[in-house]
Amino acid sequence: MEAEEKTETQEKRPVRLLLHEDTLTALLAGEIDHHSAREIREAIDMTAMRVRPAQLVLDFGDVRFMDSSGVGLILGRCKIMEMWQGHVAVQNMPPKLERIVSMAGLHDLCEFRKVEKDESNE
Amino acid sequence: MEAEEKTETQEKRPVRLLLHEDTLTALLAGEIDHHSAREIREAIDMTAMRVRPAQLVLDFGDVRFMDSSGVGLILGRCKIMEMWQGHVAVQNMPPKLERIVSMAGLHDLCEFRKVEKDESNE
Amino acid sequence: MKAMNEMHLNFPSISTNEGFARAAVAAFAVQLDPTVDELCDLKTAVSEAVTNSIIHGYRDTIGKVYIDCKLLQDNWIQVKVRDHGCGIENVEQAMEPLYTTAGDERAGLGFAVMKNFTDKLKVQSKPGKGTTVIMEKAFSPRVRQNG
Amino acid sequence: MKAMNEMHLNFPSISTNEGFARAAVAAFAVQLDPTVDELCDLKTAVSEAVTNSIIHGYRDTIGKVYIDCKLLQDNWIQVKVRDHGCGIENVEQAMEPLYTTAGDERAGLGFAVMKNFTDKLKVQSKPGKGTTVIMEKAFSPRVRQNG
Ligand SMILES: Nc1ncnc2c1ncn2[C@@H]1O[C@H](COP(=O)(O)OP(=O)(O)O)[C@@H](O)[C@H]1O
Ligand SMILES: Nc1ncnc2c1ncn2[C@@H]1O[C@H](COP(=O)(O)OP(=O)(O)O)[C@@H](O)[C@H]1O
Repeated sequence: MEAEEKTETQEKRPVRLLLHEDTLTALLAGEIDHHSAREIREAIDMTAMRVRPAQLVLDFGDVRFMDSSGVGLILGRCKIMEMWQGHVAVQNMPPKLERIVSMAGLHDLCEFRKVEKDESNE
Repeated sequence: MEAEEKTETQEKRPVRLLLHEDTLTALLAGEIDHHSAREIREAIDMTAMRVRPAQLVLDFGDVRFMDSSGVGLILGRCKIMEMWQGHVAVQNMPPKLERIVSMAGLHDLCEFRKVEKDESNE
Repeated sequence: MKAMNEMHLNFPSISTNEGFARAAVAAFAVQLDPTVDELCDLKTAVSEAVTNSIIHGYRDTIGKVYIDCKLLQDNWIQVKVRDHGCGIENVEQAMEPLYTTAGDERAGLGFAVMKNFTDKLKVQSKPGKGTTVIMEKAFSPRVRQNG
Repeated sequence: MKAMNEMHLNFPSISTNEGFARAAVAAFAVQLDPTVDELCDLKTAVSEAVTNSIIHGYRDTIGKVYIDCKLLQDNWIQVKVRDHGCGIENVEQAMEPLYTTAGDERAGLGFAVMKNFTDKLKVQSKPGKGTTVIMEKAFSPRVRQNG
């Protein structure tokens, strides 16, 4: 904590990963666009390839903005998880991102759910 | 209240005026620059000229940004109030605007003070 | 239609500028007093167009992306996003939802989002010359509180 | 110094664009991960320069204000604000604190703020031709948390 002396102007890190039993949870934050999606994708895939979780949870609770790159991010993770018969759950999608999510027909492709903040964060 | 259906993206109004006995209080809000200073100035002066208050309080508690136009706004009000031997008090100047205020030497020209939110707002 | 205000912006096609571009357009658009949702829709559409210029138009090269923004009468805003990149062979096909030339990580929804999140969309493109996307959006007139 | 990123912006000299201009520069500058205070200082300096072009440079006419912004090495940002307005006869005098040609509502502190709130300030002006203000500011390197 001591290193963080400056008052933050920017986002917190766009992705934090938590592994619990056979579930890998990616807590996403800030703005998801083509730029940030790359960093998020690389972080998730590197860990997922290694631990091969049965479930990958993508938590969008702290995402303030998302364009179609976020849809690509979800679709890409679905493909990866299919490789070892795992599945993807999309968690806490903010209501204002629902429009782009339903445009993409994502509700037919993966599980959507809400959980309480306290359960999902550590 | 009913008219305010849309979620606000913009500032609330840059100035609200309260008259209490011989004190006119101007509650300033948002960003004070050359553009908004004009509207603020016109609102204050129109009322001050009419009621000729003994004291004009400029409350900066809700001001998030201010450039040297804000300094000009204070100086200009000091001149107006001098015309009828009134005086200006600058109230709740946010700490981050202290630098520009002291650069202008305003502390020698008018009274600065802090008051609790509840006292100043109606 | 006469523009009441306008701004012109350009920057190199590097991906950090996607966030900058939509923030700049939003900072300009607030003059029309949009709702949070309207502004978010516009930002999303701008983000799609700018991203396309960066990843499709210029691909692995660096070129300039141009944004021309105009405030029109009756709370309309026009945003033009231009590049001098590779252009599009078949615009109609490119605009079909789910069509993409860029592989697994692109959803092929960029144009669909631009169309859905604005009120008018026009795409002009010439292979080898570049692409221009013109979007227009109307913000709802806001009933002002008097208090 | 080579720019790592840059943006170029122009808009007509109307006062609503003062807020837009500083917001756009701030949206660009966040790439350097400034503190809230550093960013606020930069916004204040930009606001002064843009306001000067609008109210002094073009006075009662409408002209174009140009902003050129560059990210330089070592967390430096350069912001150039240009107008093709009336220009300044005596730049040295104009830069003196409290000097103003614009009457009671101007504090004469614009240049003083630009100087105080940035790390380098250069003013070039030619009467009848216009004025260019070049400001540079270094943001402190941020120690990153690992958690
Ligand atoms: N500015 C552009 N320059 C060149 N090609 C483009 C441009 N914009 C879009 N395209 C082409 O149109 C296709 C569809 O675009 P879009 O609907 O945004 O989906 P996506 O970006 O996910 O591929 C792209 O894959 C690309 O081939
Ligand atoms: N862009 C400009 N074009 C023409 N004159 C300018 C410009 N900027 C500043 N000046 C002159 O310099 C003076 C001092 O400017 P400044 O320190 O910003 O104080 P202020 O804006 O309060 O007058 C102005 O009053 C004006 O005469």
